Amino acid sequence: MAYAAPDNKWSAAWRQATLGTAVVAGAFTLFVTIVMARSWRINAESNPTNHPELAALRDKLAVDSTSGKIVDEIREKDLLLRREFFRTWRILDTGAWLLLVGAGVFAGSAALAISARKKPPMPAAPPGGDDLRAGLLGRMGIGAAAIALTLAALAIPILTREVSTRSQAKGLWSGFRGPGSSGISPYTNVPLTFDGVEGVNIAWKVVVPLKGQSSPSVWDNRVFITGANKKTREVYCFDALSGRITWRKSITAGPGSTKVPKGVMEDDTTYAAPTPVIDTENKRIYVMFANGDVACLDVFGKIVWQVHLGTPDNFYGHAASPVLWKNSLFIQLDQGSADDKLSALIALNADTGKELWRTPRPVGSSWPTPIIAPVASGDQIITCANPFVISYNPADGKELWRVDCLDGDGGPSPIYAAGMVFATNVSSKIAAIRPDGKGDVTKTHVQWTFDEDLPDTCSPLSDGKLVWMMSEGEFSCLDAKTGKRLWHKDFEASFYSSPAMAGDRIYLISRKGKVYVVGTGRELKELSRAVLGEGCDTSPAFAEGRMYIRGKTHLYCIEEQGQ
Amino acid sequence: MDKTQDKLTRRNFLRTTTRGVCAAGLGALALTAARGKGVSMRRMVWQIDPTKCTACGNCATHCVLTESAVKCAHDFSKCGRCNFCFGYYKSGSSGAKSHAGVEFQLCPTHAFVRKHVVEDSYEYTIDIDKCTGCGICVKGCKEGNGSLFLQVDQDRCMNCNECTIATACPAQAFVRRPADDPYWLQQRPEAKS
Amino acid sequence: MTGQPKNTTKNLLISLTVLVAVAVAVWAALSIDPMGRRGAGTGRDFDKELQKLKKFDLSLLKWSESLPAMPVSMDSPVALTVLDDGNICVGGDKAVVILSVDGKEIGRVDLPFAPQALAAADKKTYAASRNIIAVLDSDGHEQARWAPLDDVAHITSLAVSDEYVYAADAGNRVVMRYDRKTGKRTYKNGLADSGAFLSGFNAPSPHMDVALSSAGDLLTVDPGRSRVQFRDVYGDVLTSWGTQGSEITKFHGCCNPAGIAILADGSIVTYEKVLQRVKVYTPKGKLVSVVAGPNEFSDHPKNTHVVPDIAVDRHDRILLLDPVRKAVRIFKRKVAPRPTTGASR
Amino acid sequence: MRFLGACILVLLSTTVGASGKEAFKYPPPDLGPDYVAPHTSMPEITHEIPPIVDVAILVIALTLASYVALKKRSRTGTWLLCVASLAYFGFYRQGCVCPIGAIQSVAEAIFNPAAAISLAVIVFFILPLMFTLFFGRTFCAAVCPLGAMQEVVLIRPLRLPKWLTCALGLLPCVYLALAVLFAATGSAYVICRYDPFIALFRLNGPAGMLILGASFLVISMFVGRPYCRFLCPYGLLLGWASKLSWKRVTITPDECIKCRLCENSCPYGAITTPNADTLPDDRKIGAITLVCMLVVAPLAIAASAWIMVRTAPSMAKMHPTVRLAERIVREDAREVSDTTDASQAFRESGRPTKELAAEAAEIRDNVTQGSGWAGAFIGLVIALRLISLATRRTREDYQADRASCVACGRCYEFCPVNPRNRAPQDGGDG
Repeated sequence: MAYAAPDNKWSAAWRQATLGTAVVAGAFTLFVTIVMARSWRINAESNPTNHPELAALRDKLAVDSTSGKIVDEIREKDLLLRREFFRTWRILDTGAWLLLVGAGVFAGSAALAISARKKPPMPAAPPGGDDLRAGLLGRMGIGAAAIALTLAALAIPILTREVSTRSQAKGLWSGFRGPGSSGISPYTNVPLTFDGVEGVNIAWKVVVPLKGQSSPSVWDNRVFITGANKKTREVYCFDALSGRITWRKSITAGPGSTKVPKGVMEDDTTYAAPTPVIDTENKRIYVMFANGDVACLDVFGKIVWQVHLGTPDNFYGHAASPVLWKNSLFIQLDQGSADDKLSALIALNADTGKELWRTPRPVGSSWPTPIIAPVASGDQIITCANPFVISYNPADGKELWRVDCLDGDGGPSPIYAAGMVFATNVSSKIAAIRPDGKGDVTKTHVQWTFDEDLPDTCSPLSDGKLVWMMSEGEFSCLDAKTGKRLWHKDFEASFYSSPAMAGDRIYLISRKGKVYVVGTGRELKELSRAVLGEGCDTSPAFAEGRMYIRGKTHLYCIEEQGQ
Repeated sequence: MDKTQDKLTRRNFLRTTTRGVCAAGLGALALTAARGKGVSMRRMVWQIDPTKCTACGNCATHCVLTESAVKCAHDFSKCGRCNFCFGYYKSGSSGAKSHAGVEFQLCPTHAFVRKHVVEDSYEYTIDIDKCTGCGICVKGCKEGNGSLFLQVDQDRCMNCNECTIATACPAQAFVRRPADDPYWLQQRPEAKS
Repeated sequence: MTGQPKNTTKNLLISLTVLVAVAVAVWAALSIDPMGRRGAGTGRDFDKELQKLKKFDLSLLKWSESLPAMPVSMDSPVALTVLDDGNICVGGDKAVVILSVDGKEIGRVDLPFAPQALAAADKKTYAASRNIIAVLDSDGHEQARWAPLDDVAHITSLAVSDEYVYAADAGNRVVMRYDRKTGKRTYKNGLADSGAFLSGFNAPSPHMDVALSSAGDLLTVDPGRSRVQFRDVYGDVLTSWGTQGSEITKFHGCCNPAGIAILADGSIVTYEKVLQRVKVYTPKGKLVSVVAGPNEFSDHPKNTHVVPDIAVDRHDRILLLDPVRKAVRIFKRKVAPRPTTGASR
Repeated sequence: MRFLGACILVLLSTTVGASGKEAFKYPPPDLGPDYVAPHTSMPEITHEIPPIVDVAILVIALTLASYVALKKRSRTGTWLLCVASLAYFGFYRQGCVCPIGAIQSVAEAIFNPAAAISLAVIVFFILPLMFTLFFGRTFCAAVCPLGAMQEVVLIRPLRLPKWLTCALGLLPCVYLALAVLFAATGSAYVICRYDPFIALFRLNGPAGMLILGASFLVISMFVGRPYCRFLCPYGLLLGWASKLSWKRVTITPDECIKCRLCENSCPYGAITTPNADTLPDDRKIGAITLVCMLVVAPLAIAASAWIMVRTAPSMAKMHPTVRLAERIVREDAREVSDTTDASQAFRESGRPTKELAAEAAEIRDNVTQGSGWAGAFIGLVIALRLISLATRRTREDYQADRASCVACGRCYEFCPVNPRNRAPQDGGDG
């Protein structure tokens, strides 16, 4: 045989030698590996490109640019970091070669040592097992592997699915009540207190030329708002930094535009109640006015298209804001009484303004803004009017379900939270509806109702666990699961502005311009009071560190003001 | 010796035929692969298209080498020799501080060196040994004349079949170029003078 | 056999090691981030810093852009001037376009070159491109062309006085002076030596501007040194001012101000690139007001390299040719200083 | 030469300039007559080896490997060549381009004629296959640096149960199908991305790849060639080619005396034992199984294709363009708040979103189509394996399995018939 017997003297010495070499080389390799791993860590930690300490020092210097001490600190830190960084670079460079040599010697000597020891194989038992069994085992193995692969393949779509961060997304405040029309701000760093009279935490306030009850919509450095009187309808773009009007554009969509809609309460609903909607993808904004004018403008104020939908017959004035979904702009144009059969939900092509579809609605005039509810089975448009909450498929306008639960004239828009639709109205009740039904689901899908201190104008607010609603000063908090009222408080003021949530605070703005901030807990906790300084009927808008509120005459930008 | 191997059995005949077919198939495969425009006898190497590069910094962190093969390069024919260089100073540093130290400098490793030439003109050079390819200076220079750009140092590049920086490049600026013309200058090299 | 159980434990141990190694390998393979999802993010600080610099004292903002911008139907408009009759002439795209005061396009003339600079006086418009200076009539038709400059030349600005046309040549970093009647170059002290009318400018990038004040002083910008210089008819510096710095009173970075224009009261409008700002200074160099801040310009990367041209019209409004929006933007002085009361109806 | 280079550069830059908008070269300032501007750094490629040399060395290595394994029948020779290949192709040439990775380059070049591929890569892909068609997997034995790496560190091989080797044996075909799919659609070169030893060859690399390499080394110490047997997609192709090979590894140079000494010598489980006396006389069960498997085959192919098509939308995400397009859609739908470097770069480029979406849609279509084919391929391989397991062939003596034998030559050392082993017993080490 080719193998030497282990008792051979020379061979024993050879084995000893190779084994010794292997041990030494192995220890050396291990040592180099440890040194390199350490250097690796130091190298990563001392990377001056993005070292947190250095960045912090630099930030300090930016505030206090004259401090020689900080400068010295930076220089010292920088020098240390760089020295470590480049030192470890070199160590890694040379270490790699040492490692190769060490590992090579180790592998070589170990292989020799092993081969010197190797005894010739001695097959023990006669070959067991037969081909049939082996084949069966093999087939079973393949079957198991196939099943495992199938499972893996089926799991891939789930694993690679991009999780939507919509709920916490820093979505832009691109329309009425911000992301998902929820009234919940993704930005939590807004001031707790401010004073519009004294100018505390007010970045700027500017006069909005024409009156309106539309709330601001915010896109980066632009704030859009509308204003109108009997004759003129205007869109304003404010520079968020300076507060000045970047452009204003007056809208006259068609020959019918000049007709003054009847019955509009100029000081209440105003001629400009619908909030503008921003389409960030195509860099456009959509606006609507009480006279039935709908327009699409680009961000520079150029009109892309405009249509006149006919003068709405609405005895307070049309107030529902347009809603954007994919390529469609929805307008809930409810008018007259239910018998007039004038009401409809209209979808316009957002690119051209051409009508995509129109679904007649069995209701009279209404004021709530519809919402898009991202229900698991697909998006739905939820509309509220007396007496129905109706859900439509946004793709074709087909009715999905309806609930008969509302009564009387009402302004609150529905909300969608934790898989439930909450709809309410002053003279009926608040209903929690499961949105997975078909047809009339009044009897089957209403989880709970509650009928005290219902809102007249303000839309409800919900974080999925609790539901808040603001009646005429009476603010109540319900459990979203059961509809049980947890607490309520009378603020002894009148409210039109819908409650808005930013982090763990709820902002409530009274019609007189008093601002109450309460906590979001299961117990009532009033956090602070602030003053806007003028009447306010609109809902606030939020941006990074900022809050925009439209008062009766001014637009306020509220931001923490550094000293 | 395996006797069956030499015998002209049916199986062996089949095998020989199939082998021939396979060899021919492989040849055809090779020809198909070679028919493309991209084929060349030259080796292809990786390079950055500076017109697409956004200086995101991934070059420094995503190379398979600890010290990235990507380094900053300076097209001197485009440099304005500014006093206040956007690639040298942090943009917040107010005014020209010829005495300013690291606290106002962009380059984290001091690879971007400034030398006074005449009155208000400075020469900026890159110490290749210190450059990590982070591209911060390139980003800064985009505000100015754009004379700084990132390039793959061909002597360092491993020329991997799949470049890991290329896969991580957000601007898809990594492309292959023939090895005998590996560098990409937006402007003509300084031929005159 | 006695070795059997020992061997089994050994095998078990080895199997375990292998399993652990397999687990580590799988983990390592998954930990590789080939798509750069994590990103290096080194450039983000830089961007953040630029954002910080965009803030300034808003009480300085005493101009408003209340009129709609006038769109220019050109791919890359670069030059702007106001004609004698108040119409606006815009150059670029191998053409000039004439806009009426209210922004209607009333004329368009194609030219054999793409105008980079325009100036107008006495029903004549002077257009320059690279090393060409051409004389156009009031409709924009080419009447004459002066002897071209060398290849290095890059004219970035023109100014017209009664006698002369001044051209800022950023390529050679000089200012040329031409006799309006003959189109001949004239030199300092009347000497026809080889030099230019003015030299010694520091222009790291192709931005240089000249303008003429109503008093007849020649204004030049030395962008590399961030200086605005007043010169007498002989080209000698009377006064100069300007410092580098990111503060609102200073000129940020290199090669700024990139453009100037003069208001009726003699104060000077400056345009800065990169950190885009339009500001008004007194002739002595004190900041009076801000016309537009960095936020009012698009973040488009093109903006840092294509520099808008600015001009002042007969109503003392500031016109700004925005190459990204492809429009002439109009800035008017606010009546009252505070923005809080400014836009009141 | 330098002049020529300059000319090319000038030509190139002018064409590049012409494509852009009137590139104007702004002259640098006058810095005095003595000033000499430094040159833009353009380090030359030092130690470059012409591709032709690489190809030549590959041919020599393959020839030598075949000679040593088949003619000389020397384990030591194979081992030495193995170390030499590891040193040259592995550590010196840093394992790139290897024939395994070349699969992807060739696949991309076939499906996308615009893809850059050098002729050397095609040769690297073809040559080992050709050699295998004639001499068996001698490339694996001593030329492939990955194989060599595993060969060298193998200390104490574990015997893997049949069901496990069969199950794991499916991985290469999945890997191959995916690698070709991703390469052909221009999505990614996964083989290179997860190459276990490349970081070790480079003596450098990201932590993840180094750890991957180290753990593979540990596995290779106890499991014979884990990468070659259970992952290598090229090995699969070579296995097939080897089945047709003209010459093959035979354990014994002469008649097998069935001494059973070689039985346990193969760490790769490639030795098939004689089965004549273990086969039952009743062939009915075997026949039924075979029929069953023949029925299952088309079902397996269809099911596998269907599953892969189902996963295609996720597979398409491997392509950066698809990823970017999806990201842009999500950002525009405000489903995510922040931007990525890629989406920012895209928006700065000013390219219309629609164009990107169209491009992504095309890639997605390609991936879907390709997934179907890849799935069918995987199904086919599974079916063939099942069928071959159900067929039986009478084996008279100890043989090396054509497909799985990597010609390492370990078994030669145990065969008493091998003339080398007939040397006197005190002849020293083996």
